[in-house]
Amino acid sequence: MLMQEAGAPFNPQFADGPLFTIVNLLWLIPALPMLAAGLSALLKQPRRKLSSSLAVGSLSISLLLSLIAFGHVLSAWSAGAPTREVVNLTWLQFGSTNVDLGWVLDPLSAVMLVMVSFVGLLIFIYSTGYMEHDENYTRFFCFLSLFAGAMLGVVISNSILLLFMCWEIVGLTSYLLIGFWYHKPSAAAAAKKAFVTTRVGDIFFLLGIVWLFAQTSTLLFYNSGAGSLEPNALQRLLAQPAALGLTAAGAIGLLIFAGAAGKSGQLPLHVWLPDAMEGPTPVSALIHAATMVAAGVYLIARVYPLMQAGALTGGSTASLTVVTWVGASTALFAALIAVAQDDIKRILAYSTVSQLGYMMAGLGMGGVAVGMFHLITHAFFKALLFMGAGSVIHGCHEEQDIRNMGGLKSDMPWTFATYAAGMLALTGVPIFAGFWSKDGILEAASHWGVAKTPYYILVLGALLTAFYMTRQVSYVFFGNSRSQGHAQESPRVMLAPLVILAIFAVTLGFLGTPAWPWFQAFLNSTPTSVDFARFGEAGLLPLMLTSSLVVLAGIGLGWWLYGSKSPAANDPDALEKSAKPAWIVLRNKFYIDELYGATLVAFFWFWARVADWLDRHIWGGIVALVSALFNAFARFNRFLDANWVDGGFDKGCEELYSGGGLLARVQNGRVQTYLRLLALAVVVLAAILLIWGGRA
Amino acid sequence: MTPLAAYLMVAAILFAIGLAGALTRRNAILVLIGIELMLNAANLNLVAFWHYGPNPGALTGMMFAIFSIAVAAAEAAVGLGLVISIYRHTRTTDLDQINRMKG
Amino acid sequence: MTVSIPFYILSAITLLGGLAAVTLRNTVHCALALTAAFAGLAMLFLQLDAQFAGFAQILIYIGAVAILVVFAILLTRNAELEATSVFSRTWIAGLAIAAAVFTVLGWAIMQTASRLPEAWPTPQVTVRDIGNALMSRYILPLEIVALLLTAALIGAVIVAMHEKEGTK
Amino acid sequence: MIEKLDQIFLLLRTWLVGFLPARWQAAAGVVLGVVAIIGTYPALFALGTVMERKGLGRMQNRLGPNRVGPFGILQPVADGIKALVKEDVIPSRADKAVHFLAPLLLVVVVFMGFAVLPMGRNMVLVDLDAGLLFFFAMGASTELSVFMAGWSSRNKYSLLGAMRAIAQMISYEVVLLMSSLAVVMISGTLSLPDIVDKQNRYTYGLPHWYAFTPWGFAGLVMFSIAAMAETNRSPFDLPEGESELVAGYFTEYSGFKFALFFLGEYVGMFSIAGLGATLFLGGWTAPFEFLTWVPSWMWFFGKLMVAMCIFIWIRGTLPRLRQDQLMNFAWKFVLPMTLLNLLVAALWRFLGHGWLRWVICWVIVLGAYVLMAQIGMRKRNLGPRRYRYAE
Repeated sequence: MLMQEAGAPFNPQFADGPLFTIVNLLWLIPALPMLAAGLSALLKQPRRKLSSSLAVGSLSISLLLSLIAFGHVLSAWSAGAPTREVVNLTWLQFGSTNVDLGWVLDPLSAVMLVMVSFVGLLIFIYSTGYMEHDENYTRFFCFLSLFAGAMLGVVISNSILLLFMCWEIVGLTSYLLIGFWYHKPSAAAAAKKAFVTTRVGDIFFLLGIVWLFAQTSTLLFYNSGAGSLEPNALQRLLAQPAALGLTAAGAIGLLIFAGAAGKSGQLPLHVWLPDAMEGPTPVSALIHAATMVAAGVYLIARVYPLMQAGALTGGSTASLTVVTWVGASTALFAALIAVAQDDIKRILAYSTVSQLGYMMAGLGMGGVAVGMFHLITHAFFKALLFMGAGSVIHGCHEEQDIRNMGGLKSDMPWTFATYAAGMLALTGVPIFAGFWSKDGILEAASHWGVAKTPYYILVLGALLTAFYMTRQVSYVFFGNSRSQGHAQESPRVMLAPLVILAIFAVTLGFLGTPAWPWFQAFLNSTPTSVDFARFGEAGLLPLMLTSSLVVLAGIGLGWWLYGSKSPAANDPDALEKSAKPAWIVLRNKFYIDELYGATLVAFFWFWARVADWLDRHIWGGIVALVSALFNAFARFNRFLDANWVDGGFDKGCEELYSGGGLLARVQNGRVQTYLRLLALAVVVLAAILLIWGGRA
Repeated sequence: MTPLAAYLMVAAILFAIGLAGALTRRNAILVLIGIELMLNAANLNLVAFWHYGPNPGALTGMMFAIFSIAVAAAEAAVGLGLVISIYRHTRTTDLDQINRMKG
Repeated sequence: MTVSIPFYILSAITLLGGLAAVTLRNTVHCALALTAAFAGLAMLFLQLDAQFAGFAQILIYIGAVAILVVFAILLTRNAELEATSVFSRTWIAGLAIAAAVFTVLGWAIMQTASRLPEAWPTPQVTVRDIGNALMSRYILPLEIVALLLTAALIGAVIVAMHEKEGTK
Repeated sequence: MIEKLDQIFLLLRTWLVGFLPARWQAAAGVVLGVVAIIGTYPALFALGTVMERKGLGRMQNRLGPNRVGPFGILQPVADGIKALVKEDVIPSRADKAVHFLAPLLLVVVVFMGFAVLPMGRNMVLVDLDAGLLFFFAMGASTELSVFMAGWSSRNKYSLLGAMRAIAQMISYEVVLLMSSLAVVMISGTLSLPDIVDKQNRYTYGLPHWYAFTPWGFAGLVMFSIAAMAETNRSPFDLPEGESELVAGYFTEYSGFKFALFFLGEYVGMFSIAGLGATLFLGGWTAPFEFLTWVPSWMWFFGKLMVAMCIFIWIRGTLPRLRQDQLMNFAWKFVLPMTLLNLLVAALWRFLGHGWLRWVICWVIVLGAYVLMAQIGMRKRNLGPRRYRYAE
């Protein structure tokens, strides 16, 4: 067996051309950070510098490779060549079925690669400064690089199995990182919560994978016509009916979407994301704003052909409709909650949830390009916001309640400037990045064939977004200082990433303006050009106008309520004064956690109690009964032998004893006896073999 | 009697001798010696089959023998080490007295 | 084709050595007889054109294992059971079982003796071939054996080491 | 003529064998070879003893044997006669058989080692394909005889000496093997004649001896250290340290058996020196191209004699090690160095020709040596002995 393994050569069917094209080296991008993680896992605690430099170095190499890959795809696109290249290799082989792994390089993955590695790198650099005084520095960087590697793996994987593996590693690292300060009970609880909640989604995801494999009998997305996302497989899936009038494609799409929802905190499963803010701020920035939560969205984008297969009414399918509705409602819902939070990071967390809702809705209504565009821009400015928040917290001595801050714009000018840029981008003020991407989503929503409601929901969400961001900013940076102790600006190593990200937050949007929809064209790999006439398209300008008006209205409202007058730390919130009951509800996040606690948790708790009770009383009772019976029997026995058969009984006992001795001799603890039995057995077996089996 | 059969017979006898030693001697070290003999009998079998087999060019049998020699060396080292440490605890190597290996 | 004279001599050496190794009273004599048996086996390997295996046998068994055995014997000295028998109390059973094993084996050989090949090609293997095989086809087993040997080395030292003193 | 002189022994053999009927000739040839070996080396042994005694005497500012014959060169004869006529004392509680077998076994296996040594062009008894392995197998078997000697003569000193000797031999045997493995790696063969042929080339009149390559040089150094330890020569002569255990494992031997032991040790020295010369110093090849006309066997035995002189010189110079120093030296310094040397040899093999591999290999070897010496000194494993006086 070993021989064959030794003999068997390992030759993945590489893409054509020389071995060292970027496509064939693509696996290095996730492999390097993972390697760094492994190495720094072996490092001793005091080797801080080495571990951080390992992580940063490996990720920067990955960034370099990602840029090369991006350029490769870009050139292919501009040359009009096919932009998708895959490398597949067989991992295991059970009889006829292969378990294949592989990686794909296409515009989607290229863009994601660059985004993830770039933002990740910035956050690594940032966290070298932020975690400086933590004694588990090396562990932190080990986890970070592991996460980065897994995330990149998710991005490039061409096999749904590989994607799922990396997906799970991502989940694990997020668990580890949320619970990084595990000595804080809240952090530990949050970590558990995140893990369990995402599991719920992942179960469905796994079911989807299995079903997909069962239907298409391949794990690869693209495999020169044989992949599961390629037309003929999709045809088969469509032909295959499932329950509730869904096709198999629809059902699988829904299952996969459940996984995505779990990972990127869509409505029923969003509860873990705000609690995840217990982790260190760079983690929140990296995992719970920029990359990991985007994994869900990315997953949907990756399997979009499946989702889109067999478009029903109004160019949408059942699964896409579900995606849209879930996304839209999440957007509004989270935005509402965010209005009434006081923890600076929680506000951002809820805004992340709502933005993810936007992305989902964008995917559902506008297609891959729209959603992904918002994903990219959002990744940049939300990472910026989180790191800004981190720097604020750092400056205010780990203070997280915005009511105890204020007037920081003079204390931390750099942080303020960058934060403001991020806030404007998030709220979608014209010419800022968020404006264009959100606008794309709104436009898609306005043209959606199924229903108009999502459009209004999203507009309302935009208003609320502007409102709560203004509230937060004015609480934190304006007004007179309510913080005890003087806040100081963060070190340069933390500011540099902020500045870089801020620049992107301002400018990135121009890649996808209606006038020059470069990004969309790139993702769909269709040619494009600059053409300002596109602004003149029907309903585009009015739409942009409305959205910017809405945004400005939101900002104005926020400013009027919070910015103009600077409330004291302990006096009630402006909203609380005006609309108390609504405030209470929002403040308690619509009681979702309580709801789950009252239903699911209570349910399991109940059954646990039942089982416990059964143990205690029923089974325990039976046992007690049996023992009592035997007890009685024994007493009776003693009575008998005391009175009648004393001698006989003793004799019997001796007999039994000697019999036991005979048996015990088998196991007398002497090695040789055991050896003997062994040899005897061999003899018998061999004899049997010779007599009956020998003829064969 | 063909040569192969002769070799096999020698190996069988050697194996039996080794087994007998392992089963009857009281001294743990001698039990190990018996086991070594058994191993060598197996090696002899392997080499004989290699030599008289259809294609000795494949070297399989001899490789197997060489590997098993190497493994036997390791086995002897560990086994004797165990015997010595046992001897340290119970000042004897008499297997009839070392009977702690029971439930 | 019958077997040659050297074969008889060598197998006689081997078997007598083995017999002596398990029957002699003095443990050191047993070890020495064991080495005799090993030497006979090595020469049998040579008879079978397995040069490498034969020399490896001498190098490892006589050079290392036998020495190890005598070391162990000397280290577990005063376990000399001069008074009592060297055989365990229930030696009859052991002997019977060994005999049974031998009968089964011999029976098997005798049954298949007719089917064993008569003529054979004398293998021409150089050490170079063996080296190539070790480095190409058997590379994985080789690595594993190397690992095993390392583990055994460390394990043996640790097992036999006193708590405080150094190695044995 | 020169060729005749070079091949004289072979010619002699063929001439002698010629008298016999054809079917005995092969066997007779082998027998003759064996006889030649068994004749030659004891003679060399006699020569060696007198050389050693006189040399040591000079080093210790004495005269050494100078009575028997001119300059006392007949001393060994006298010694031999003495050994023969001396009473052979066997301890009463000794294990007679083993006590008797031990020296025989030693001598036999030691002589067997010569079977594969090429002592001149075409002058090898049996050209085994696995010759080196055979040689080491024989070398390994000597330990057994040592043990037999030490154990059979129920004597505390003998047993201790045997234990020491075996421990030391085993430890240094590993080194011996490892250091010769480098040569095997490069020459790609285990047959000693082939190894010599591989070294039998000249550039600018200088030979391609392995000793002139970085790994070869390091290998030679470590090989000689290990060889000295293998043969229990000073400074590794703990097993027969007179001041500590009377004469080590052959304390209880007297008369001819003692002589046999002595012979065995000496011949062992010859054989291991011959191996070293074969592996690293090009066996029977000439040190300069213009000297190739000198018969090859002369070169071989010349190298042997030089090696002997060096042995004697070192014995006269260096003090004896302590047991723990000995072991530490073997396992913590020489063995790692040999392993590294294997690596260097691999580099040498794969770096191709050109000056680069010279630089790299030399740097690695020397750098490792310096580094390990530093570490060893700091850890005081190999450092000078620190004396502790009773206050």
